[in-house]
Amino acid sequence: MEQFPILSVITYSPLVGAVVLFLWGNAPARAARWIALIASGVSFALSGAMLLAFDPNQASMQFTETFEWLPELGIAYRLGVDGISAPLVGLTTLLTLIAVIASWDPIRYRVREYYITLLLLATGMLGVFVSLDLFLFYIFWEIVLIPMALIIGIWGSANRVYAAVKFFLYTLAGSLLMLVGIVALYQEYFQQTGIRTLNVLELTQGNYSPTFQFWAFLAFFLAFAIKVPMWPFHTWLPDAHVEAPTAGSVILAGVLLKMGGYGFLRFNLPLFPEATQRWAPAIVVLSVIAILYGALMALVQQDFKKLVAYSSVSHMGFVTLGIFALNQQGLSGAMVVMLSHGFVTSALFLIVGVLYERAHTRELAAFGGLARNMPVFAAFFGFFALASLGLPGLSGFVGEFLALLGGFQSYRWAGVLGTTVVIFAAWYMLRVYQRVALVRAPGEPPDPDDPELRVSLAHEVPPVAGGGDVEHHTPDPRTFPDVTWREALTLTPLALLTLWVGVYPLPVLELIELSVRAILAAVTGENM
Amino acid sequence: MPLRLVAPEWSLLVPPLIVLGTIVLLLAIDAVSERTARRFALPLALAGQLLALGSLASIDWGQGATTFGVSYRADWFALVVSLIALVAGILSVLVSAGYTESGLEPGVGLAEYLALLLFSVLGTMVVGAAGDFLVLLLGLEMSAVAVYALTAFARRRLTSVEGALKYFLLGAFASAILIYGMAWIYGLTGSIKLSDIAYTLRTVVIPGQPVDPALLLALLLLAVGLGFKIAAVPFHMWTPDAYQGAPTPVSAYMSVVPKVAGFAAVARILVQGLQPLSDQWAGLLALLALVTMVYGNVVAIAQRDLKRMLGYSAIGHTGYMLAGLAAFTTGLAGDRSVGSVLFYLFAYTFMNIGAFGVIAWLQERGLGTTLDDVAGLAGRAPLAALTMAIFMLSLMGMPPLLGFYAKYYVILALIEAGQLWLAVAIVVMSAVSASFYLRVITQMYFQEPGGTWRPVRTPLLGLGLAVMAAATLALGLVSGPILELAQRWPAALT
Amino acid sequence: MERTVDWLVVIPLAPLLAAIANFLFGKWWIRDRAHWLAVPAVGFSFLASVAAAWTVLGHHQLLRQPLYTWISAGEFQVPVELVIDELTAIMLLVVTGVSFLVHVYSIGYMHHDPGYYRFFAWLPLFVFSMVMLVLASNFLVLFVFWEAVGLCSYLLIGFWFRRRSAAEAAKKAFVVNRIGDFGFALGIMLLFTKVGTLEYQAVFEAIPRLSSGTVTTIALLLFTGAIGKSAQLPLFVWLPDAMEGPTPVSALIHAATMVTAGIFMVARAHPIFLASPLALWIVAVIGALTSFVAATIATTQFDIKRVVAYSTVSQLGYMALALGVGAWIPAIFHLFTHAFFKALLFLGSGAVMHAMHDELDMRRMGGLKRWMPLTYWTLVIGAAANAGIAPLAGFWSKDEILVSAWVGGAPLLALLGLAAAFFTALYMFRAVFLTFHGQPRFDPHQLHPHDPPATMAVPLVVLAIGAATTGFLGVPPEAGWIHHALEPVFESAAHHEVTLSLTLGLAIASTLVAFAGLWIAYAAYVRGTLSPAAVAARLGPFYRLAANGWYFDFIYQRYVVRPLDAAATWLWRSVDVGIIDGAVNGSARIVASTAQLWRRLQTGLVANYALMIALGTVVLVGAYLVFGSTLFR
Amino acid sequence: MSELSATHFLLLSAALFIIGMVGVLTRRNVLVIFMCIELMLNAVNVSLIGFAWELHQLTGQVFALFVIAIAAAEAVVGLGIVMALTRRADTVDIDELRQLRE
Repeated sequence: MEQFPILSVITYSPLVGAVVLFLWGNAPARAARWIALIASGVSFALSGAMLLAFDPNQASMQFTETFEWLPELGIAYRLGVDGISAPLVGLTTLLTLIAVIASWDPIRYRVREYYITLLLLATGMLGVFVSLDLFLFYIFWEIVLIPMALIIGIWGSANRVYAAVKFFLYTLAGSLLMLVGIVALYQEYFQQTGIRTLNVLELTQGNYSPTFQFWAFLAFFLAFAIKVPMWPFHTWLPDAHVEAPTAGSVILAGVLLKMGGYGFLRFNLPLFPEATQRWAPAIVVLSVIAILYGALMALVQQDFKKLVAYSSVSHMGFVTLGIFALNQQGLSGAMVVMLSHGFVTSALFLIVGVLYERAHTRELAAFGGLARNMPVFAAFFGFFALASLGLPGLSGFVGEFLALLGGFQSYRWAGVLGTTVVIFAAWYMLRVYQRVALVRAPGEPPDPDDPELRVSLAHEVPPVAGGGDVEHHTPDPRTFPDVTWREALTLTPLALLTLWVGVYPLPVLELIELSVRAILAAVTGENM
Repeated sequence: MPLRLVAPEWSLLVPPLIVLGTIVLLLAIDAVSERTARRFALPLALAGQLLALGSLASIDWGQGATTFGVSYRADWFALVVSLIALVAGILSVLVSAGYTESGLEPGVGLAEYLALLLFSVLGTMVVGAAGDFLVLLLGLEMSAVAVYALTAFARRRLTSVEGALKYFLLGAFASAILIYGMAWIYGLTGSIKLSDIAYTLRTVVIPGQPVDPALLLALLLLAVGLGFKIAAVPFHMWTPDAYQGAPTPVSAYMSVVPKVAGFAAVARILVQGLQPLSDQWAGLLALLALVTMVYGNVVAIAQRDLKRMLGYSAIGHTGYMLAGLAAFTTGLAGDRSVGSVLFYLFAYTFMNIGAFGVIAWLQERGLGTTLDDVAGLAGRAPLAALTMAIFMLSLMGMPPLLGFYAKYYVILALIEAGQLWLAVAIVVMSAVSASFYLRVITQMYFQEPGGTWRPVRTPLLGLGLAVMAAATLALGLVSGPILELAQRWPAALT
Repeated sequence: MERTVDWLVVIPLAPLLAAIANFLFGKWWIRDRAHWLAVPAVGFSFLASVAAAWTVLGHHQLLRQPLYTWISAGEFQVPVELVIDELTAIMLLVVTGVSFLVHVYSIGYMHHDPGYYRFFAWLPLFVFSMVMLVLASNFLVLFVFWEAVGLCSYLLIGFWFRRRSAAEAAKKAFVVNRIGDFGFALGIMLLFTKVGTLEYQAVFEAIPRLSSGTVTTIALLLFTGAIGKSAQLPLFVWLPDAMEGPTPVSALIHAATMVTAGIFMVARAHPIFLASPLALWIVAVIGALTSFVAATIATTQFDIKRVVAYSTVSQLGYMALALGVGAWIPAIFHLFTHAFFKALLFLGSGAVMHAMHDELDMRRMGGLKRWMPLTYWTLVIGAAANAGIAPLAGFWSKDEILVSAWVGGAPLLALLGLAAAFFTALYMFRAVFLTFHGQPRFDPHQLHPHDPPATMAVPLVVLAIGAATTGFLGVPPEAGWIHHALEPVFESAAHHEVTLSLTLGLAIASTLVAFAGLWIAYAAYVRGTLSPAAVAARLGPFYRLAANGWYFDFIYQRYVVRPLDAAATWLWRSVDVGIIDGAVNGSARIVASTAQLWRRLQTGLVANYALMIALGTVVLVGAYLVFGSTLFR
Repeated sequence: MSELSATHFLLLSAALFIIGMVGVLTRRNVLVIFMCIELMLNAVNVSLIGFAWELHQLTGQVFALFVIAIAAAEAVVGLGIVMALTRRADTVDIDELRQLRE
């Protein structure tokens, strides 16, 4: 029976929007915004329907579509989702929609081109998550680079070109080796079975020699590690985030980083089980380093966006830690962290965007005491800050605890070291919250009945260069208006999801459970 | 005894004859009157080539029939080469449209220009169909000599002449070496017919046994001569100068068609004629491929003149294609080496002529050819910028553009041949190349426009660019049949 | 026996709903009507708790209400389930009861504050978290609300967020607590890895199967959490700063919620601790030291709230000591009584502040007795109870702790506790005398102190009664009502035979000590026969040590916080930007420079080009000669 | 005094070829360089004919004829270019032509 190709429709409806905008040469800005909204909205609605229709009680791929494409090379157009990719598809469509709304006012320059790029990006990301053919996957994987680089490079801030080029070249260099890996895998499988195919599900059936696995794993790993990004491949991230426009950061943090984690889950683990076992300890070490390192970096950043960027390095460390703990808790945890990071960090970037819209700077030193004149903003910010520092009852905790528990079970030291981050996370997050939302605006006299002297705790490290002189040429934070309804509109769904996943994560966990178990079975060899 | 004249199989010769006819017509109307020539030459050239293209269908290439003895072969290989040559010819004519309307000085016939261009196309087709050294050499020279002249076509610009002169001198020098190599092969095998050479060599060369040094010397001389034609390092030196010096449409043309001729010659000579020596030359090609792709891509980074940059990038691509040839293993059905190269040439035709085409388009509008001239193009002419971006990304090998498929098939060929290291080299070099292709995009999209801008209408050029952009975008997705066609080469060459 | 009921949920639900409502609609709609939601809600959950306690206490009953499964990942299952046993019941009474009074008190105290609605959003949230904490049926849910309590403390301590000091204090409280939670979390992970479940019952049954080393590790890790939450040495530093919050908050944190959580958790997990003597011993030592150190510090403070705060630390030390010597019931008993008199003390000093327009320094008070008699008397009762003057509440519970410490094999710690008792009496009455006796050290005409309004006065009185009487719940020692009530929970706990003589002996000793402290305070601050300054001078370094809180904050700041910041900055500037990113950009730069180098080959001279061709040929020939005719094959 | 053999032809042609090559590498006058190239081509012809003589075939000699024809064609185009050069910048010194470089 021929079923409705829902995945294709989800994936290409943004593309359709982009094409329409492209053909409509002189579309006015409003029209462009609305078309983008509709396109992403359709994609979002359908993905919601897909998630509802998804049957969590079967581990196999669902909503699959297959067309022969280059049969002579074993290349076919294969789509499908399982418990790993389905939630990520949902996340992608949601964040795309939010990005469209978030760009509504801030983007005033080349609006039409902007939305074309954004929609192309959406199609690329969705394609990455739904394609089950390595060739197709690689195509989408690379497609994502171009619009992202454009968004950073055209609509970014001061140092955007450097950031865009760095992002593009770094991630491209990472993924090119994967191409060799893919072809090598194809050839290896062909020599074993005489079948030419790039079908992931088929390729997982083959058993490859340890040496081959070792190298192929590395080829794939590099691409994904740079995307995640794992320490020490992370340095493109702060630059990219700082320069990207708000929506760009949202997509970058919310979805692009997940492509790395997804890659590990979908390819490295099932394809190269032995190699995974061999590499896991090393990768766990890197993950733990990333967790702590990211937190320490975030501790001393003066640029709000850089801080959030480093914090997401730390959070993605949980993902890799969970994945390569190679146990149920770890993998489930990694998945939940990916989702939660998608909600929380994206929201934090929106928060920064709200400030940037008003102050046109991201220097922390320029802000202070916002909670008085922007109470709603402060509430949202506080909420997401707490979520980001892993407060129980919010999505962050569920994932991080599971990931850490997984890590702890496999590698005690990793669990112990990783857990220390709860202290640092609280420290940097509350510190930045205090700097931005609490106390007083820079230059404002202290509260008359503030018993400064009674504070036994000596004050913060004074802001490093650049921080100090910002106040002069930036508007007084006391004059900022509170969040507009549109900004609130972008933040509220994320807040609700964060709360939901934190309080009642069961549906999500059930959604991913079987697929995760299947992957584990593939890695550890025992059947489920 | 009486002399019996054997008529050749004219039917096999239809496509080249049509091209030849077009050339004759062009020269004729030019002789008749300058004005009519100016009016009709361009349509005529296009029509002629299109006709030739269509006539390709009239021949059953499957049976690999030959005529003039075995000197002219109508096999799959010939088909693909003629196909690429004609397509490249048509696109080049389109690209030349603007230039021939404005750029040519009075007194220099447009007809001559097109005639020369078609001559070189004809030569390339002949190389593709050559069955012995003689025909092959004639074809090669035909395609080369015409381009020497074309390079110098902007006579008033010294750089044009300089480029032409360098190209010509070194070209002649290289041909001498090439012919010397041919002479030795002839002497050692007693034949200039590729098939006979292969046959004789099979008896001479025993795998594992040391080969007659004279044979090796001959092989080397051939390699040098051909290496020059395809601009392989270290025989590439003419390339950047010629590309930069020549009129842009000519650069566009010469960046592709002579290369096609060169690779066709390499395939005919090495793969078909010297196949028994494959153990000797495959490694050699691998070495050349490595050096070539590294040098071309690295040095391109240091360029600010787009035409020169594309010149070096062309060297880089030669490296990729050589790698594809180096993947030659058995010459049996599974062997993708030559097929991948043919497909690469096909893809390369669109993206490279396209890239030069955009530069020509810019020159029409009074801009120069440096990176600064494309600055802010996206704001000024979004479509042009988009087209250029497409070509750049395709040259970079970004999916889903044509260039990616080409690269993919080469890598596939290499890995199937077990030459992983070359595949790795290719992807590493792609990463390097990305940096300079990306710089063009950065200039176009991330910078503000500068320089003077003279809006003019160039319909044909625009059409050509549109076609090439569309092809670069879409052909990859349906690359199956083309690849399949290119993949029939073993039937022809072994 | 065990009963599943479906009404337990209202106990936490009521305050939660009130909190949500006030948070969402407080600013625009509810505003200063906020208490109409919060106070009844908490009162309601207090009544519900009474009902629950009624059914549980003395009936050997266990009420249970499963709610839903929270986390499920493989064999890791975490249901959310409300369970009430005797311990929980007692805790519920304390928490909701005292909280209710604090709520009522706050109506008057927080009146006119711009953040009124916010206050009445966070306060019930605090109650909710604490209630859930005690109702939890497994360690993870406990941990969740353990942290939630920390969050509420953050929100309330930093209530006046416009003050830097308040913001700092709030952050400090949260982060320091997090240090403890770090250990707690690890303990939970280890527990799960070893036992495979986190449900209290299952865990306790599994404990005997574990190696003593493991049990000790688990116990200590859990206790780390308690150290943070219950402000034990060395993590007590956040509690004094918590004074930055509004006074009712201090009362709530110190008496009813928050700090008691640690004690409760250890009592809850007593089977684990019982299985590890070493852990118990450490708990006891830390407890005793805390009680002593904090008491000495309190003696040197002039900020009235800080005195009380340090006294809390010290009292918590007593409880920890009790836990350490396995005297579970006395610990809970002291927690119970302490809740009353400590809340009383805070609300009382709150009233003083109220009257003195937020003056906190006792050196600028004095003679208040004549203007605010009610506050004075209630406070005296509270102080006496805290100082352990018979027959007030504090006396019974503290005395019982000392006894059990003595017989529990730690007479030295008992003596340390005794010393602490002396200081307790000293600082308590020092505070009382400085505040209420002698001549006013301020201008009575400027500010006219007066007793607080009814909403504040009533809670004072009620608490005073409680502080005076609750002690009798534990009479006779070892056999009082509370002992019988809690018996079933701590069946497994060891019982020491206590001779009457010992009890009496220690009782007399502690009373004497207390009176000694009282007398010195009297001599110093009322009669003036003994000058504190002189004493301070005589004690020299010891005095400075105490006055500076034994330099804990100083050490943390100098040797932990600053170095960490410096290290991070260094890591960022030199490693991240310098090395890692430097490598990335450096590789790019290398390629570029190579390009610049190689382009030179292109001289533009035909001769060189031809030469290159020739050389190329030669090189190839050479390659063949060297590598043989088949290179790369 | 030995019989005339292919070897002699080959040695002669090799010598000529090398001479021509060296000429191309060393001389700076465009025309001279061009002549040297012609010399190389003719050297090739010598060996072609030598081989043909050895193999008792016509092929080589025919080939030589064609090479001569090609050389002629090249000469035409080449001299055309040289003329254009002299008209544009009156020099035939190749080393002065280095606008295009690097």
